[in-house]
Amino acid sequence: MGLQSYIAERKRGKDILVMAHVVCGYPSFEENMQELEIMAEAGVDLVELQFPFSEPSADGPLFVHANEESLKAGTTIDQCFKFMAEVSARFPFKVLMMGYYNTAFKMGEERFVERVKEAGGVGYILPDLPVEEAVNLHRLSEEAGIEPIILMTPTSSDKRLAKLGLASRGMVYAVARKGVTGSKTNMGDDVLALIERCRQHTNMPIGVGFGISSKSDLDFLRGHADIAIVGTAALKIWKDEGAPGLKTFFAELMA
Amino acid sequence: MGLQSYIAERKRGKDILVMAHVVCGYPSFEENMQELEIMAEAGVDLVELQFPFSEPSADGPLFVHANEESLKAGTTIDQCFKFMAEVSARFPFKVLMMGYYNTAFKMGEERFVERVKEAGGVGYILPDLPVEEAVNLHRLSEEAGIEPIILMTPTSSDKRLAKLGLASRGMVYAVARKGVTGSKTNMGDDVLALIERCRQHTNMPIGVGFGISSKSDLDFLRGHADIAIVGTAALKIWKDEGAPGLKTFFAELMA
Amino acid sequence: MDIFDFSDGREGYYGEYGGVFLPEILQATIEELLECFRECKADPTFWQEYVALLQNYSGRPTPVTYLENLSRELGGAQIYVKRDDLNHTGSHKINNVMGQGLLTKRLGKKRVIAETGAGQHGFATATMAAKFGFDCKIYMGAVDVARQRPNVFWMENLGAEVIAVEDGQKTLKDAVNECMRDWVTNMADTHYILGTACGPHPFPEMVSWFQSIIGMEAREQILAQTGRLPNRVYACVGGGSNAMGLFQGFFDEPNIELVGCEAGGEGVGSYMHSARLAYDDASVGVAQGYKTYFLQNEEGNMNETHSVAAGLDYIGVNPIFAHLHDQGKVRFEAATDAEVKETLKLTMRTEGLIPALESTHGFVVALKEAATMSKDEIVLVNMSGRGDKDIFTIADALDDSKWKRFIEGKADQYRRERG
Amino acid sequence: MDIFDFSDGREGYYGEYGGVFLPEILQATIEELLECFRECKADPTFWQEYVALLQNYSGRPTPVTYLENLSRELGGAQIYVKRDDLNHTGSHKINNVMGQGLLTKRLGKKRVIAETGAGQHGFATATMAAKFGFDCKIYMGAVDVARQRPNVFWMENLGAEVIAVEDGQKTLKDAVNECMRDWVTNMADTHYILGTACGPHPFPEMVSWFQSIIGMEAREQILAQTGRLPNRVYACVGGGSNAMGLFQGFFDEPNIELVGCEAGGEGVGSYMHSARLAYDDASVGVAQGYKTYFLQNEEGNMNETHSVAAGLDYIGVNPIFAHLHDQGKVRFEAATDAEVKETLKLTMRTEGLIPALESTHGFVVALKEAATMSKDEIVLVNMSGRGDKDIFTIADALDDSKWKRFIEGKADQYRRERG
Ligand SMILES: Cc1ncc(COP(=O)(O)O)c(C=O)c1O
Ligand SMILES: Cc1ncc(COP(=O)(O)O)c(C=O)c1O
Repeated sequence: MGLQSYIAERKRGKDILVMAHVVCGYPSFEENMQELEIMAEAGVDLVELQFPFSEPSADGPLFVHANEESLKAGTTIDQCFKFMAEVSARFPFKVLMMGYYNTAFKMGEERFVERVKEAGGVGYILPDLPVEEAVNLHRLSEEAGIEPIILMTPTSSDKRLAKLGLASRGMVYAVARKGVTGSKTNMGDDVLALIERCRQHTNMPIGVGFGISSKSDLDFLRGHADIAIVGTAALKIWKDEGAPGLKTFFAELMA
Repeated sequence: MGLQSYIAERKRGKDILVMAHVVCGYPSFEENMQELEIMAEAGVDLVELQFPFSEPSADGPLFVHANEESLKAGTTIDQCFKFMAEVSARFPFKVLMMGYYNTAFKMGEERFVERVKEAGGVGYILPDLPVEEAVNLHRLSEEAGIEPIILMTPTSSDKRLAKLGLASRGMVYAVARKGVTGSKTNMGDDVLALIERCRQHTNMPIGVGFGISSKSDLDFLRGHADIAIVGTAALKIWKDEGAPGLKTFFAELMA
Repeated sequence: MDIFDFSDGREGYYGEYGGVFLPEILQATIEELLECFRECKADPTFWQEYVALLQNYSGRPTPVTYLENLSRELGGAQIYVKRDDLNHTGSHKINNVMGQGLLTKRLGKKRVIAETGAGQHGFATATMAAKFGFDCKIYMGAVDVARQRPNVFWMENLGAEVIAVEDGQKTLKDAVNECMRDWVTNMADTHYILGTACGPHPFPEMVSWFQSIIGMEAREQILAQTGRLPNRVYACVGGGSNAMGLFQGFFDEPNIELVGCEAGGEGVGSYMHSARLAYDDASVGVAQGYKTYFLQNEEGNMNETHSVAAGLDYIGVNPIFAHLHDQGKVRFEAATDAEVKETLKLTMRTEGLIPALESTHGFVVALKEAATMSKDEIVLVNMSGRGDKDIFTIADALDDSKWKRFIEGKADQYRRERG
Repeated sequence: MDIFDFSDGREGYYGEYGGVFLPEILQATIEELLECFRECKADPTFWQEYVALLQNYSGRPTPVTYLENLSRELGGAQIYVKRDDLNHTGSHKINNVMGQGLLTKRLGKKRVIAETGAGQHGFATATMAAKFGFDCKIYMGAVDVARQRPNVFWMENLGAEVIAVEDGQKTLKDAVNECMRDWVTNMADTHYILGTACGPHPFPEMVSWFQSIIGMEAREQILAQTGRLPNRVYACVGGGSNAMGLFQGFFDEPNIELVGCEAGGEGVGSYMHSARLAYDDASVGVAQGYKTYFLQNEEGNMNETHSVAAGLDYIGVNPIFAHLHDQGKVRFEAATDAEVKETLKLTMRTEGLIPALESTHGFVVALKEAATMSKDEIVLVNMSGRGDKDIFTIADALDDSKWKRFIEGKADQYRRERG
């Protein structure tokens, strides 16, 4: 089942889905697994597994640190894929690879698609790969039946959104604001306008990410977006308050 | 009695005269007086009293230090002249003012000549005042009956020596070598040649200075120069060994 | 050859290198930039204004100096040096910065950001921002902040905010990442003054264009002084902007050998260097917005790099050079830290020139090769910057005990004053 | 007016100032120098060689920069700056030094000595000596060694021996005395590269002649840029060489006001300054080989002088200025240390220029007066040097805590390494 139909199906039961995020190997694969357990229990629908990269230039401080520490601890791509395989086998949610293009480029795009697929991933998010540069990768993905998640942003022109819309598969990642991951986004008319504009250019479900951290954010998005994407907020809680904190966080978020 | 005739008279009894040097106010006027006592006792014929100046650029390290310390201790020109008056009244040797031209220039050349004269000085040595710049001062000195001591040097051309010879009065100061006061001069043919060249251009008695420090230097000059000028060597002894040292030094020097 | 004629290929690509690999959020910004740059490049008055600005503010044209003593002592080729060290702020970086300053004005932006390694680019940017009245933030790896403190001091006093980047290796590449993070947040009013011919298109082309003034001048000057063109032309290669600048004066000459001089650090096999093309340790990858040779591991994570010269201590190289290297049109050599120190001493004492540690890499290779060439040959080396900024590094490298005692005395004074 | 036409007066005298007051032992040397200088001055190929050397080695002509921001902010006269800071080694001192280098070669001498205050003249001399292959010894007051350490470091690395002079006030004047002492010993093979338009004839004339290149260029440049001559021309005055250099371009214009800017230190009445002509504390005297206004007491001993700028911290002033001051042809003003610090900050932030502390004295007076002038008037200021060398002094003056912490860290590192 493709990502789009998975989302459609999950949405039958709820008015908004939740996509969560972990950085593979940070603080450790064991802790990743504990986080994912909690997320699964809370009913998270999708998870991005970020493959650490040495130059995470689209990430904010917490994820930058996470990428760095994970690499320092020796995390390899093999481990990440192995972890992805375990996770997708074990949990009901669907898993996406998230990372930077060089990870795919260096192993070869064909091999990359193959490995995501083999590990049970339904797609990938490569924030530094513009559609122009993704033609081949998208073709390979289509052949393999995994989805390249396209990002749409508040700065994208209509012309650009049209182009992005054409390339969109599975879902669209709407970037709620300028900036890197991590800091709080003020949920307001801007976000709604963005979702509106995205809808004009794609029929895919729309996830909204960047700075989503609370039930009120979710409530705000309900009825507008299909998916709320929660990244840094969860990692921060895990770091500060561990498993009990994360449990409460997701319980409250998805209440 | 003018300097020239004083020298001629003193030379009747000895084949070489000795001119000594103190820096006024260094280490103190009291010590200056003690040094001069010893010099007088030893039979020194002439003494230069150096008026301290802040920019003693023709002096070597020991005299530079002496100039500086004397000024720091508050030595004034009045004190120097007063000291000169005492010294010339008290001792048999003749006294010359030695210093830099600015001392004379600032008080006015006329006043300068007057004050040297009043203090019993028979002349002055201003090493930074070339003859071209000394026309007025020399005229005033002539009128007052004191002598401007001209320096002749190994680098002076014959033409230059001729000019210097014309201006010479009282005695000539032959600078034994290049450099500043203080370091040892090797007594040899160069010095003899210099004296020889000086003699061709002046009838004045010739004193040889710069680096003279021992009886053997004196012996070397005997029969060639009229006066041996002893500067730094005596100060160094005074500093290192005090009155007994200086006594021995002059006793040996003039033995 | 016009490497910037993309009509047969993909815009912004040099062979397989270059491109734009940026987050979607920056797409509009980079398009706006490209458009503005195309306008500027097509507008001859822009270039005239640019040249006039550099003449009146930075002292261009910089001269070409004949190294009479070294040429004689080495007994080989006649050595000439292009003196971009004489620029205001002390390096070629000001050329690019002034050009982008004019462009920032055209874009209607009021704030500039820049990464810096040696601090020369940051110094130049802070200077330009002061002159143009822009707000200015400079990102600099914490390691570089420590080794190039004089430049940091000046940047701050010129009114720039300097951020010591504590991520990653804390050097140039990490400063680039921080710039990207700032830019994706503030692109509306902010232009990113990239400091070298790297990064996403149009930066490699744009920076090369501004720096081409070096080569245009040098070509004319060496012709005027010697009546002919040089046999070989040398420049150090960090990102590659000074080298691109100089080489562009000589690209069309099939008989002139162009030699890029990279940071050999502790030497081949040490893995403590920044030689992307001269050694075999780099491979093609995509990072920091573009595709080129990077010093990276098999998984595409960047390796630690090293050079005594902060401005060469970088993982990537300009994509144009990656292509010209493939084509054999530019030869790449490396100079080690140890060679750099020796050559710096030699150059100071023999010619009275103090090249920046970066520039000295070009001298190392040029002097070595000049010695083997014939007396009627000519080599031209780029002195991309002056070494004043390197005083702490050079004093350490030369183990200068008087300097150390002076610093210790100063530190004691500061501690005393603080009580 | 040709101030150097001595046919009606005494050679080497400007009114009652100037002359030669040297020990007899140097008379032949100074005559030889005068003769050689007269030959050079009469030989047009010498000047051509001189200009070519400065062009190819030092980057002349230096530009004239319009200070658009400061002119606008102050709302008065249009402010232009002559950029001698862009010279190789960072100041106008190189002009004189290269000229005297050529002359040293003509004299057949192989060794040079020089005094230095700010270190710029010593740096320039060490550089010239490296280029010409001369042995080189630099005398520098111990106080100046401490406050201008970067320059000392470079001098030593250029191969010069730097002697810290511990006599007197341990500043510039004491370094001059030490030079004299060296010179009277070693004149046979040694030329004394005097660094400013002071000292015995022919130095004031000779140094002024070499520096006149500044004014020649500036006159042409300001005409080309503005279509007219400036209303007022400003330069700082230590010994007076950069000011003489610039002013010579404008001496013959009765409507141009020439303003020499001295070091006011802690201000009028403080006796902690180096203002010989702007304040009333100096009187005519003879020292260091020439007659001029000196800061001296009634007995002719020199007073302590003070300036935040080592290169202005000097007792005397060039005799030509003493004369032109008497005649009312040059006006003298003073800038205090405090004003200098403020103006330096302003200039850095507003125009991206970092004038040397010495040069900043000219800026202080020029900016103050420009503000009171009309918008269609023009002032020209000499930026005789760049402030890089002053980093320690400026950091102290601005009480820069990051800099201090950096220095303390470095000191700790050195102590640790020594074990
Ligand atoms: C003086 C100098 N030269 C060279 C470089 C290297 O940069 P690029 O290769 O872009 O010229 C730098 C970088 O900071 C530099 O400061
Ligand atoms: C930059 C600079 N400007 C000015 C001066 C003052 O000298 P002068 O008055 O001879 O130009 C100095 C002296 O060291 C200097 O370094």
